[in-house]
Formats: sequence, C-alpha cells, structure tokens
Amino acid sequence: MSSGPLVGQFDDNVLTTRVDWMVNWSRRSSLWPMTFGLACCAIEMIAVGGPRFDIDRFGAGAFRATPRQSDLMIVAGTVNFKMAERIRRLWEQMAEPRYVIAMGACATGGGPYHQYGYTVVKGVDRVIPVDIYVAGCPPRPEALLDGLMALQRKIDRGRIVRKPETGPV
Amino acid sequence: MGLTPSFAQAPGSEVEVAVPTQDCSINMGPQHPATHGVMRLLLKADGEVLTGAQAHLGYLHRCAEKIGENVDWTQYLPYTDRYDYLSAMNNNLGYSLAVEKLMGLEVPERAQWMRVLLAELNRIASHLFAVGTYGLDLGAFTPLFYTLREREEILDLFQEICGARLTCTFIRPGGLFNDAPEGWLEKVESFLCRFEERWKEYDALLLRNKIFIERTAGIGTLSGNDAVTWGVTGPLLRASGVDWDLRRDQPYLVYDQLDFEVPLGVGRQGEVGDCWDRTEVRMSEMLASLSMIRQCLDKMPDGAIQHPDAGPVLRPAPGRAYVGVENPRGELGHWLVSDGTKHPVRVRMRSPSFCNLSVVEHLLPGAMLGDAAAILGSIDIVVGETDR
Amino acid sequence: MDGNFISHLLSASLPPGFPFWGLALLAAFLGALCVVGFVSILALVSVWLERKIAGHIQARLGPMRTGGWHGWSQTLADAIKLLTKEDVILRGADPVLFRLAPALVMGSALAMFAVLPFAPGVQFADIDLGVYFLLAVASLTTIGVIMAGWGSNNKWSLYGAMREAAQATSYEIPLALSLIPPILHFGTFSLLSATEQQSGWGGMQWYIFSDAFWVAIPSFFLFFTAALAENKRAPFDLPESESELVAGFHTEYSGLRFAFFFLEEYAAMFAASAVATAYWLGGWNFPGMTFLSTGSLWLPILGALAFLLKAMFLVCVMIWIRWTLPRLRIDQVMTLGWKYLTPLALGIMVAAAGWEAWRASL
Amino acid sequence: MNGEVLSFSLFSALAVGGAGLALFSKSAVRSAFALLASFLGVAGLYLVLGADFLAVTQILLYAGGILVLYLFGLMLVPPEGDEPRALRRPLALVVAVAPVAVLLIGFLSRPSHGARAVLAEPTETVKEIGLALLRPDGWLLPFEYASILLLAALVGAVHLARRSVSNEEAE
Repeated sequence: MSSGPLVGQFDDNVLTTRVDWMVNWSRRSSLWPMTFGLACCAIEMIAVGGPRFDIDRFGAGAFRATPRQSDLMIVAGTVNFKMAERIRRLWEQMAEPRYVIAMGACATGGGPYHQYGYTVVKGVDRVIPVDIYVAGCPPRPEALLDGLMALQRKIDRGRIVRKPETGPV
Repeated sequence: MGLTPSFAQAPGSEVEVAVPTQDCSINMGPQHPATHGVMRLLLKADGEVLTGAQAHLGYLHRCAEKIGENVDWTQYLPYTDRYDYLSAMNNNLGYSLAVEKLMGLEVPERAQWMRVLLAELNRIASHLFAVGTYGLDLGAFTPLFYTLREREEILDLFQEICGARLTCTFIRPGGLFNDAPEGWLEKVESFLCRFEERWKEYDALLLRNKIFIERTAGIGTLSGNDAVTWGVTGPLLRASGVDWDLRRDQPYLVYDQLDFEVPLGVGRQGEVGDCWDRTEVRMSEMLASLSMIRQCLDKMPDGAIQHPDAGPVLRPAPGRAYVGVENPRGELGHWLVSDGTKHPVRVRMRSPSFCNLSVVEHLLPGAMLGDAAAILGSIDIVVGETDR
Repeated sequence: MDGNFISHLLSASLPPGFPFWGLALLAAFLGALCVVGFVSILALVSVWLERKIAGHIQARLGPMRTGGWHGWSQTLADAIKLLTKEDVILRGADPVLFRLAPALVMGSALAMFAVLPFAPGVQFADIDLGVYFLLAVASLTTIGVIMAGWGSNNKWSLYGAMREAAQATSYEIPLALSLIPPILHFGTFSLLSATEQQSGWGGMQWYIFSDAFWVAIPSFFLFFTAALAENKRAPFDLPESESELVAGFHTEYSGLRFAFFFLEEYAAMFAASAVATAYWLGGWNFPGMTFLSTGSLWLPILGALAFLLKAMFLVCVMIWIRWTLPRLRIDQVMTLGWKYLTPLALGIMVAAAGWEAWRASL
Repeated sequence: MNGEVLSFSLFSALAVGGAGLALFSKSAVRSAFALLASFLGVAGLYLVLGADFLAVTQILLYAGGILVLYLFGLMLVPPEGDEPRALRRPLALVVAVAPVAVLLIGFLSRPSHGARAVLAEPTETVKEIGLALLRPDGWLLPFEYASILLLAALVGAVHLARRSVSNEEAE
C-alpha cells in the first residue's frame, strides 16, 4: 500500500510490531473522510456527522474538502458513467494510504438502478478498489459506523515495516 | 496581449489605464462543498467578481423517467423517494396523486389528513436541512448540527410509522401503506412543542446574526418578474414577493380546509427576493407547516387509510394526467400517460430543483466569488432531482 | 531558562577552546529544539481542545475513542498519521516554492515564541524590540502562504493566497496600531519589561485594570479582532474558506506539509494570545504573587501556569468565535479593516498618547 | 574566523545570492520570492552592524509589505510577452554593469582598512531613534510629517482614480 525504504523490510520482533501497531493505531484513529456526497446516502453520511451519531467520536469527524488531505472516501450514492471518471480522478488525487467505503446499494452494485439505469455504473468497485461495503438503501447511520469500525479492524491487520504475510491467508 | 498596458480613452472619463487582465475560469465541482451534491459550475471570474456562470448537470443522472416506463405503476414509487431524497413523503404524494387522478380514485378521508400531516412534517425536515446547510455554506458550522438534531426527531417519527428514515415509500396510490401506530400522533404533538422553542434558537443564531445578514441581504436578488419568467417555484418564488402556493391556489387533499399563511419575502433586511428573504421564507414556512400539522392533529378523523380498489398491481384506464404538488423546493409535477396496462407509457416529471437551478446563470454574474456559495445555497437544490 | 542560561550551561560543559560563535549556534539550536517541542505539545492540546469545544458547542461529544479519556490522544494519532502519509508534490507545481512554503510558515511561527515571556526567568530571548520583532516575523507567514498558493498551481490555492495577501497586509496596520497604547503606557517594546511593570497591587496591576483602562480595553478588543484576521481565524478565515475555496491555499498539500500549515495556525493563535496576555492581562502576574519570595521556585511555576491559562483562555475564545459566527465576504473584511478598525485604532492611539502625556506631566 | 565575519559572510551571501536568483530566474514570481532571501540577508547585515531596529523594520516593511505589493503587481502582468527581448539585452547590460563599476571604482580608490572600522558596538537603537525623532534640533519629526503628507497625496490619488472608474460605470 505504502512505499518507502523501511516498508516491508523487517521480521517480526518487539520493535517492528510496536511500530506497526503505532502506525496502524494512528491511521485507524484518524480517518478523515472527504466531503463528497453523491446522492441519498450522502444525507445519511451527513447525519452520521450530526449530533446523534457523531462520527467524530471515532476520530473520523474532520471532513476535509480536498482529496489531498483526506484518508477515507465514502462513496455515498449512485455512480453514473459521467461521474465515474471523476471519482477515479478524486481517488487518484488522494494521498496514500487511502481507503474507500462503498456506502449503500448503488455504490455496491447499482442498487435499484441496476436493471434499467442505463447510465449507472454497476458498483463503484469497477472504477476504484473498495475496502468496505455497507449495505442498505440508504444504509442507516449505525450501519455506516459499523462499516467504519470494520475498516478500523482491517487497518489493524496491516503490516507496514514488517514483511508481508506469506503463505495461505 | 502585449506587455505594455494599453491606454484607452473611455467615454466620459479621464484617461484610464486599462491593465490587460484575463478572466479566470474556475471549475466549481463536481466535488465541491458548496454544490450540494455532484454538480459542476463553470465560473468565470475577474478577480473576486464573477462575470459568468454555467451549470453542468448529469453527474447524477439515474434514468428515473426511463425506469418509469419499465416498471409497474406501484414499483415506480420507491424511485420517487430517491429523486428529492430530502422530501420523500412529498414525492410519494405527488406521484400517488397523479396515479389516483388517472384512476379516478377518491382517497379515504383519514388518509388525506395523514398525508397532509406527513407532507408537512417532511417539509419541516427538508427546510431544517436546507437552512442548516445554508449556514454551512456561509461558514457557520454550528446551525447545521442543531437542525440535524431536530431533523433526527422527525426521522424517528417516520421510522416508527414506516420503518425507513429517508426513503419512506409510505404514501401510495390509493392511500397509505399503514395506519399510524398507537400513540404516534401524540409523539408528533410533543415534537411540535419542542420544535417551536428550538425554532427561536435558530432564528436568533443564524437569521438575526449580523454577519449572516451582511452576507445575504441584497445578494442574489431575484425580482418577482424574473422569477416568474424563469419558471421558478416554491420558497424561491415566494421570497421574490410572488404570492403563489399550490396548496392554497390549486388545493389538493384537504389543504382547503386548513387555515394557513403563505409567507412572502418582504425585503426586511435588503431587497425583496434576496438570499436573506429566501432563508426567512423557509424559516417561516416551518412555522406555517407547524400550525398545519397542529390542525391536522385536531381534525384527524377515524376510518380507513387505503382505498379498497387500489391493490398491489394497478391498471389505470388509458389516458393522461398531470398533477403538481407544492414540494419543499417548489412545484413537483408528474405527467403520466397510461395505455391501460400495468406499466406506465410515460412518467414525466417537472422537478422544482431543476427549474430553480436555471436561475443560477442569471444570478451569479456580478456577484462575488464568496457569494457564489451564498446564492447557490439559497436556491437549495437537490442534485438527485435536477439530474433525475 | 533563557538563551543566556543555555549559553552559560554550554560554556561550562564545553572545552575551553570552543569558539564563541559555535557556542552561540549550539545554544540557538538547543533553544529552537525547546521551542519546537513546546509548540508541538501546544498544538496537540489546542487541536484537541478545538475539536472537543466544537463538539460540545454542536451538541456532540467530539473525539471519544482514541486513547481513552475523552479521546485525549486524538491529535497525537492525527499527527502520526499525517507524518506517515504520502507526500504528494504535483507535477505542475513549482517544486521549490511548494516545498519552501510550509517551512517558511512554520519557521516564522516558531520564531515568534523566542520573545514570549512565559514566567519570571523563562524566556528564550529578551530583545529590546520584543513585540516589534514579533510583528515582523508574523508578516513572513503571509509570504509563506502566498508562496504556497502560487506554488500549488491551483486556482483555488491562488485565490486563497491573494485573499491572504490582501487581508494580512490590511490587518497588520490596525494590529500594530492597537499595540501602541500599551507600548506607550509601559514605554517599551519588550514584553518582559511590560510584564514586570504589571506586577504591582499584589499582581493585579494589569494594563486593563490600570488608570488607562479606558484606552486599554478598546485597544485590547481591537488587537484581538485584528489578530483573528491576521491568523486567518473565523470569521476571517477567507484564505482557506472551505465552502468557497475548497481548502484555499493548502488545497494541494497533503501529509506532513499540510501538518505544518495546521501547526502554524495554532502556534500563531497562541502567540497572538500570549502577546495580548503579556501586554493587557498582566502576563505571568497573578493575584497573591507578592506572598512568594523572589527566589522561590514556585514563582516561575505558578507564573508559567498563570500565563498559559490566560493565553489558552484567549485561544478558547478564538475557537468559540469560530464555531459561532458565519464567515465574512472578502470586501466586507477589507471594509472592516480599512474603514472601521484602522481609523478606530488611530483614534485610540491618539487618545492613549494624550493620556500618557498628561499623566507624565503631572 | 570570528563570529562577526562569519555572520557577515553568511548574510551577505544570502543577500547577494537572493538578488542573483531574482535577476536570473525565468519566472517573475520566483524572482519576487528570491527577493525575500535578499531582504532577509540585508536585515541580517543590519543586525551585524548593531542596527536591530532597522533590521526588524527591513523585515516588516520590505518582506512583509512591499514584497506582497510586488506579488500583487505581478498578478496584473500578462503571463507572456511577445516582444523580442534580445534587442534590449545590450542596454540592460550597460544599465546593470555601470553602477557596479562605479561602486567598485569607489571602493578600490579608498584606503583598505575597510569594513572592520565601521562595525559599531551592538547597542539598542530604539531609544536613540525615539530621542532623535523628538529632539527639537533634529529634523526627523518634520520629515515624518512629510511622509504623512505623501500618504494623504496617495489616498487622494486613489480617490481620483476611483471616481473616473465609477464615471465609466455610470455610462
């Protein structure tokens, strides 16, 4: 995922596991999402930032308007072909490490527009790699929080300075 | 363009040095915090002053009308939730009324009153969101969080009655999906009492704020004539002083039995039809909706909530029908054509956001770059509806 | 704890033949390290405070999970994350200016801390020019911001940079003019000397409580307003206004370089609050100070505590303002600066001068 | 090598290097930013000479104010000119070299005890400047009054210029 002279060079030992733990901890605790809403799900994304659900409790409340400073792209809504190109570009503009949550049925697989929506991309994972899929149309805010926590667990498993895991995963 | 400044003699003035400058074209969007979704504004700016603006649409085109030709009359209902996703109940209502007009159905009285109640409740939720995000556009973050707090209470009510927060699919051709559960109406009443107090807070926090007034008064003024010419509807039209509200002027459901005021823009802070007026009209409409809901609660009759003839599969008689309803953002019209089968032949909609957005290119030139967010926010578009 | 103290310590431990300039450089380096450490901790605390205060103002909780108690380590996680993030430098950007800008901004913010008197005997350098030096160094941030905006090769950034240029140069005038009343009152640019002069009345002879309170209080508010604008804080946050310019001058910055801009904002906020504290709110002086003997170790500790509390209170006021008010438009910012604040500052300056002259003639 | 010589050479290198960069940079904006280095170097030289007030004023006015104005001005310059620059080069060379030559001649014709003697004791100059400003036999205060007159003239000029623009708008 990331690159550098120290990345993936070391065996497991106390030092390297601690370094990995610390970096993973910082990344999972500070997932700044991009201010990027597409459709209906965006409203629920805003609700997640709102007082009742408060995504800021998880450290993910600092919505950044620019992709350069955001770590998490929540694809909240229907992606059509005209937008897909832009989403790809936005994703490319984000600095590594970057994570993507496909929020809702449309971003996951076209949703209600799958069959007759001739402009709708059948899932944003055809354009950019997706880390977490959140089900629902639109997903409830709790579901998005659950997706965020799933992403945090996924980040926790990451290896940075240690050599990548080998063999069957 | 040369290096040396050209000296031009402007009529009626001293010798004036024309420094050759270029207008700057800026792409605002599709990902931009002030576009409220995925819309692109191509701005031309001379420094901080805008000289032109062009809206580019289609980043959220979801083929809503084409889908209507492929699915059942009833199956189309969930799609209406999703075009103006902030006012799903109102969209359901508009579509259902159009289908009922095709079929010649008379909805039971309790369903009519419930529909009005739900539509007005949703109007409050929608306006709360609009006013909150408008504060955000102007750099005031906090009002949005307060309005979201109240909106959650309305969503709780929706959730209790239909199971969904946002996309309700509750108002259906022929009536309603369900009757209100036990004690639901009392909850509505208690919410209204709380909301009335909170409304004053927003009014003081945002609308009477000196900086907010400075930023919005006299900005983006849309005259009544222009508003009519551009086909603008809803709070935007009323803020420009045009007294037109479908609920009162072409009453549907039981609106003619309700006593309510239609708030108009009077230019209290600046000119009639400026951004402040639009926000003020939205705020006052919340109060008007509040009183309407109270009246609905008082007059709520007992009885059925669904017409017995409206089954799951509808086959309206061949013909065509247009019904416009007053949505939070303006007139939502449905033009339906039926050939007597279970699929519509044509589902055409007049979406208020799309028509209101057209006025952007008229309002933005001459404003400043900071006003672009203020004007766009005051028009309050929902991109799901402009692009459909 | 000042620069001389470090030099003394060094000269005692270094070999006798060590050249003086080497000593001076070493002392400066060590002092700079102290400042960097202090500013980093300060920024960590301020950013956490900002998020918590914002949260509670907005009927939320703010960070809760990271680190345990009320998410106290949230900013630490943010900092480590920003450190380990990819450093994007655009192909179209000016490579030199793009890299130089965060360093310049950060450097000038750090230099401001050199003259702040934290407690009796805790000040890196008491130069005679004190606050004048601070103003000069603060004006370098403007250049850094313009550099960032231009170097990014992005129109939003450029707009942010030009707004910063217009705004910062305009508000420098009321900022400097509003400092003149206390300068006249204490007869010095030096923050240390001004603080020492406010130690009377058992540590309560602050400038705003002195006989010149009627010019002190308006000039304090003037200074605070101008400092808000100078530091790009809401309602004057036009150079980075999110809903208009995406992120303004730092739109294209990611990772560590963005962290520098972030850090600078909080460092500059604290520096401005510290100047206000030292000139108007009595600096490290606190009531009951006179009961402590001059040589007591408690004096610097309690003094530093008093100073930090007062300055952090002003920082919190800045945060409170940010989460309450909408943003002004650029022409309104300029109007406020030139048509209201500058004449007002001139008036207060004349009033203060008259008052001080009359008092001196008694 | 002592501290003074070291700092003098450092700061003068910064000043001259910055000026050189400003001269030879292709991009006008970069030139302006290179000027910043030059200004800072000159400020450092003032410090070495014991003129701390002057040094800080140099930073405040030149780096903080005038440079920003330069940058503003540069934004009004069209990006690229089509005029052939080659024709101007000989003239530019003469204009650039002549002052340097004059300076060099001046320096070389002087006895060589040079800069060391000029270095003053580092003193705090604020007080002295303040006294000089208000001393009855000094002319500093009238001089400053003259600068206020200039300021008034500038504001008046801006006002006049504005009116002609608003005339045009009224058309």
